[in-house]
Amino acid sequence: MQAHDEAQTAPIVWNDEAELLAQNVSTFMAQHSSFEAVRKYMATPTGFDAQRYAQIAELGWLGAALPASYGGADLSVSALTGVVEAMGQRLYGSPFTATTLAAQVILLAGTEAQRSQLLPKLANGEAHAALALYEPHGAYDLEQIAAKAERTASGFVLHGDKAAVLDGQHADFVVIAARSGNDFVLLLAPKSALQGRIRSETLVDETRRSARISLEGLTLPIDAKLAGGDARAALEHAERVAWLLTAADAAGGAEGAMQLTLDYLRTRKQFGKPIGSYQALKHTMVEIMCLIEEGRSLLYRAATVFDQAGAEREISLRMAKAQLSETYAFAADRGIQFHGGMGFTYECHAQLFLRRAQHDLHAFGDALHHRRHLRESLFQI
Amino acid sequence: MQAHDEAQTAPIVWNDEAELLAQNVSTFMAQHSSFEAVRKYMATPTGFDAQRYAQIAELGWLGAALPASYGGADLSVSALTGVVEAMGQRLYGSPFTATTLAAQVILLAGTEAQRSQLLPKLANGEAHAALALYEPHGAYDLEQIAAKAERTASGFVLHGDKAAVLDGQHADFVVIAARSGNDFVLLLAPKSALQGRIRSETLVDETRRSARISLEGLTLPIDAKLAGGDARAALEHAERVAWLLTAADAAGGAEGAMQLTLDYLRTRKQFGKPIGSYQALKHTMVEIMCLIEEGRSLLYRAATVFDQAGAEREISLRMAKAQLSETYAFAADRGIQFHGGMGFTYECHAQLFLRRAQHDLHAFGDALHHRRHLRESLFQI
Amino acid sequence: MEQPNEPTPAELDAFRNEVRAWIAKNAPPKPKWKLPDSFMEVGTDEQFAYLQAWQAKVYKAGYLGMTWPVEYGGGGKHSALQRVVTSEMARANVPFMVNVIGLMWAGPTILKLGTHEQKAEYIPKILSGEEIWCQGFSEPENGSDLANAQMTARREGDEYVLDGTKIWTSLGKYAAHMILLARTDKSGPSKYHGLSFFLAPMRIPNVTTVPIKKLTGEHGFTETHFEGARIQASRLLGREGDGWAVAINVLAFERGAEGGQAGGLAMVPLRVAQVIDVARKLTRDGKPAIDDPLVRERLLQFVIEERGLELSLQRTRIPALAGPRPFAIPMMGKLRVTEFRRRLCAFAVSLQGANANLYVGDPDAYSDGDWQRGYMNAFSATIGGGTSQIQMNIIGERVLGLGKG
Amino acid sequence: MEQPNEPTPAELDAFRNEVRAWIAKNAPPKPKWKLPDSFMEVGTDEQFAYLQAWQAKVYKAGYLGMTWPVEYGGGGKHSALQRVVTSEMARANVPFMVNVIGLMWAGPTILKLGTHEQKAEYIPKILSGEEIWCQGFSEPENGSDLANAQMTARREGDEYVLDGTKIWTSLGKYAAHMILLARTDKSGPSKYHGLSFFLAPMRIPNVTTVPIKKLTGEHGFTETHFEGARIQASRLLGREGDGWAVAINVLAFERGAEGGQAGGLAMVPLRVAQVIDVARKLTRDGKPAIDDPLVRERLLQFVIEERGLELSLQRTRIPALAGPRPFAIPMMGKLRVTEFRRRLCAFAVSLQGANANLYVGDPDAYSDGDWQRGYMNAFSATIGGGTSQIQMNIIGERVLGLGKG
Repeated sequence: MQAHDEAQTAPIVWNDEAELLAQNVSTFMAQHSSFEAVRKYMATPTGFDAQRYAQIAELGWLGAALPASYGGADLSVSALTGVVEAMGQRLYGSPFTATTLAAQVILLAGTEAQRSQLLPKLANGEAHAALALYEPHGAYDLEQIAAKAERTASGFVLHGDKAAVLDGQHADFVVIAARSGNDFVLLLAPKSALQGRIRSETLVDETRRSARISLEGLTLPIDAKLAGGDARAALEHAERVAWLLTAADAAGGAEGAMQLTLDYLRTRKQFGKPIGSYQALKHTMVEIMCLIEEGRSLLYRAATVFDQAGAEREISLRMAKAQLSETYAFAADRGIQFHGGMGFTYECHAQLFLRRAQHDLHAFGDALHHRRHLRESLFQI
Repeated sequence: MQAHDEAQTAPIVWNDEAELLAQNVSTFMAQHSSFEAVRKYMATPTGFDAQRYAQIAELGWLGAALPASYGGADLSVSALTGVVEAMGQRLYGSPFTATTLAAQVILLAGTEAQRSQLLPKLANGEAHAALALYEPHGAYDLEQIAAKAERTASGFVLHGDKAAVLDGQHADFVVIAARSGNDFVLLLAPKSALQGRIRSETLVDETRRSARISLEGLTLPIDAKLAGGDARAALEHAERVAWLLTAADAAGGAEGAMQLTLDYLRTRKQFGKPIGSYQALKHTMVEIMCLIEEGRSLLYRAATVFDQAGAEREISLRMAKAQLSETYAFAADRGIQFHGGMGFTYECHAQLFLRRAQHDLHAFGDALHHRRHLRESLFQI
Repeated sequence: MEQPNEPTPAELDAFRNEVRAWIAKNAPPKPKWKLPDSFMEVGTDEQFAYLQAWQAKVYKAGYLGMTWPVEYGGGGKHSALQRVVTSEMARANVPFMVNVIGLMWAGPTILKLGTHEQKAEYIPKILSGEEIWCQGFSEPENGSDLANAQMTARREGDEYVLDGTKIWTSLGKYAAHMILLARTDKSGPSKYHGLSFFLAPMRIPNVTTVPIKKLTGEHGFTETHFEGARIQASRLLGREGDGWAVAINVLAFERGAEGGQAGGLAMVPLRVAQVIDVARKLTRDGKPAIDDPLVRERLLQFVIEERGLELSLQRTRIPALAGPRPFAIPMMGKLRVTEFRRRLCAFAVSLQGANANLYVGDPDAYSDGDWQRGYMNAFSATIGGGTSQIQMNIIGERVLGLGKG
Repeated sequence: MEQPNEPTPAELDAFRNEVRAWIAKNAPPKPKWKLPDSFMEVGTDEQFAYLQAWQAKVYKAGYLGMTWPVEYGGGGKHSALQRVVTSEMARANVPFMVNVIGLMWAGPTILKLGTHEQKAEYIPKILSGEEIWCQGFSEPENGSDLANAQMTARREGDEYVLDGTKIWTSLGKYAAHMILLARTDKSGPSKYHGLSFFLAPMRIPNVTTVPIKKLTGEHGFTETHFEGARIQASRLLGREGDGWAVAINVLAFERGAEGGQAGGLAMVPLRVAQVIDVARKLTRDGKPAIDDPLVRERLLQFVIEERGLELSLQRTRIPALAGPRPFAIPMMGKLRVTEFRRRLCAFAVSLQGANANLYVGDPDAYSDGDWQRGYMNAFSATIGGGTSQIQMNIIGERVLGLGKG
């Protein structure tokens, strides 16, 4: 296999800047995203702590992967791997991923004017943005996008619906992916234009927010169109960013779920012994740890090749996404079971991981989806 | 699902005669097929104890599923389920299955003359027979049979090769499945005609024997043809018999492998405790036991509907074959592992089960094969 | 109890037709709200009232407790008839019997070990559903180690005084009685000594229930606090100090290792056919999910497992087929059925693509989010009544003769 | 040992080219017989001689023990260079180093804990392969519980007298020395006390080896009997009674938790690519096996696992990526690699249809029955050197901090 040989040559390259960033985020999250904080903010409509989020903006993390000319730190998107991994471990909820996706699309497809107008605001936290990609049919392939943008004299009139728009309900503007003839088109819709068209989805994962948007009859001006680059390429890039960051969240979350469970297994006693000394539990935790370590390796590999065009990039990303989200779901599932009766309560933190794992499992392509593509790439059938 | 509702109405019906027969065989096998006996006869060229086999014939077990008019006991083939299950548990090697397959084919496709000439000899053990079905390509579907029987003035001339012919090397005659135009034809070849054309296969499973037969240029007289019934129907029946009996062997073998391992786990001590008290081993054995019990239920269901035409019969048989052979392989695999260093020796009986499980796994359709057919039957795609 | 004559196949067929007709006529209308899948999931008064009325109706028709003694309100009939009723109920997908603890655990135990007075007082109302029963084995500090119960019962004259906390009380809010394990003597040589078994009243002073919120976000269990609650000594089942022996009996009923339950559906059965239906209806990338060979393979595996399980449970009735381990199948039932349910629900969720993230309450959630909630609720059965891990210990030790860990 | 300067990427590249060229020129011709997959599978004199000659050649070229001290025959070079050699050998699929116990366990332990005399005496011949080493930890009654060794070593003047039996001695027939755990004092407070560690000679009176037939039907291990065998006291490694502490060091090398091994291939690596190749070549019902989407899915899972494992083993070299559990990956390597191999071999067999039943020796067996034998041989690694179950205990206890069972 071609892919394999490449993996041999330069498997994982690590960057000091990215490492430092990840460490800072990890420390910050340990302080500010305790289980109590997570529960407090997940019960609010927006789902996040605006004050902390402003602090994150100040620390420069929102703009980390944007060019310096737009107020960013000029790092690769791959440098966000450790950032989101640290957030995932602490179940941190915020529009970080949503805004990153929108910003990346604008960076690739926007005109210079659009970029300089919008990106600095996203980098400094002044505005939130979202990307409207998926639709109510629930399919993941870009080809399944059915929303239409019809060109009129004065601009565009839209048809269709969008679903699973991460943090769409509190975004200052939403980038909408639609079809225009055979091509894709990306349109900027400000909050004001979407009034009455957005409803919050009720999610299994209470630490996140997503929305449905009814596009039918929505009119947008001509300059709503991102007109500086290829829309399809921008969407494909956004997908890859989403795979990487969801895999990173899953890596962190699986670690968090494992740690929570280990703490319980070390202290809870039954029949006079800590329950973690029983092999049924101990060996399963070892299995989870091995899966996490192997998954993290797949993740760092994906980050390593993130900026290199080619089949290996897509393969690495899809593997990391599919494998880590399933590892997370497994770790969280066993977390409930091994907490026994406690695990069955809402009060026990294990359920937070279970629910978030479900999100990572089904957002941006589930395992069935990515494995299908992987089989095609690897075996050319 | 249609199949499912039927299963609800009359799930498992048990027959006193079959039960009595199974008990007798079980007692006989416990006495005469000890591990020592198994090892003794597997080291011989024929692989079985001719004296015991003659005894089995006398007891009427070889003819159990043949009509009384041919010296049989007039039971359904399904009554052999318990017989072969008991043989499998003791790793008993003999041409029982081979002869049963050949006898069933003759019963369905032979003329009255052929049946009355051959079946009584098979029922009383005077002769052994074999069925040559598979070929060196290793495919299981009847459609893949490529051997040809060309009609000549005086009879038939054959082309091609046969493989995995159970007990073909010591059969007094072999029933050969071949193509003749678009149809199948079944031809009786006496041992004398096959001289120099048979070679013993070297099998993973040392308790069994099978052979390859080179057919190229073999000529057989016109009356070699089984001319009393539809060859295809007879072959399909033979396949079903083989699935049932292989599933039964696997059920018994899995039980035998489990018992052997349990004995070891109850007595072997490490760190001061019997190793069966450790959950990693205990829970796996429970999993194996559950799989065996569920598999036996599938087996008895298949036996129950064996004589009823229809989709449910084929579904039940394929499920039993696929599921039990995999259960056997799993039980035997864990048997090696749980015997530790001992398990790695030829001397330890665990390897006998591992090897025989491999045979049941791959003989008469492996799990990949049967599951493909099951998916087609159940989901009509 | 002497077993009545076994009905002939013709009698059974006739009876089956009678039951089928009765159900067709009397099955309650589907409610607007989500019907719970089991008694552990009853969360609202509306749900409870609906289910209680249904049980009363079934009992009045003579279809519940059919094998129990006539003098205590039972039917005195052969168990084959009750099995027909239960299987027809499953087929018709009618609601389950809400008084499960009474019908399946407390009732059979009282019938086996109780005094005539206890039977006369409790059994009829268990059957009618007039008095709901709950179970008080687990305590906050002793999830699986039931014999380690710390709750105390102190004898004072004709009464016992109860102090302690029981957890995971299903239907705690609605129950009239609790089967309860408490310590009457702390001086015994081991934790198994000094336990006693009570049929404790719930609606008396100094007994309070606190609802527990489940991981699904809904309510379903309570924590029950006894703070100097006084009960009559006649509430003791068996002798003082014999509590563990009584509890073993109850657990045998719970784990299905013994017959004698009142019958009727205990929970809404989940069938692979429902998930096959999901796979046919849902589309993935524009095509039915079932078009994917990997989806079909998973479904096939579930079908094989389901068949193996169901056929096994039926096979226990044919002694010749029970083999060398007569208790194997009854004891493995709980483990296998509950773990199967958890995996099957998770799989049904996994077919839903991006919409799998929608939960109960979202208007666009597939099937109202039932599968998502069902997956989470499935843990109540893989944990409650002895976790799957504990079940495996028990089977390994008692059925396979492997030593204790 | 002080680590020499790290080579620059350019130096590494140049060295890689040099090694590649050397291998291309010097790799031994493929023998007619089946080459064993690991030292545990060496069964004939022919195989042994071939492998010993190859190790000698590699050592002579300076490609073995490159990081070991120059004064004991090592290269005194940076470990990155040795890694280049090992990875190039894997790539070229050349035979493994036969003196694995010496190179990977005994050698590093002697270098760490031995006297100057011991190092000078044993290390050079470990590297050249002139003296083969074997391992004497397991005894017939103590498979996993190594500290429970019953073999005795009685001091008599300048000698120790050894009595007892060691089992699973790989290369027992060829070995010059055995690392051996024996009891010098039975009065200690626990089994861990009173053990001593010896570098015992094999070719002395009263030491006999008996071949063990493996489940594959071939020979590969011996049982080694010591019946009053006398060895010099200088054969003691470390102090008398410190045997368990020394053994822990050896196990750390064995389990990969510590660096310092001599390098070179330890076994023939098995790659998923080989099984993908099988799936492309084999036909099932007339079509390539890989056409079946379920086969492709299984292969994909193996590819993902293999990548995860290999990337993990490489990741341990980047401290920033080791995370909070620096020993996790080194310690899990043996468990994961060996279990992976077992499953992968079984899968390769399962693709062969009816021909899967043919074994080594049958002229029509696919790939000479290698996969069938490989599956059986795979257990030597999931059992030997601590079973997978013991590995999981160790990882659970030492890495995850869970208590002992």
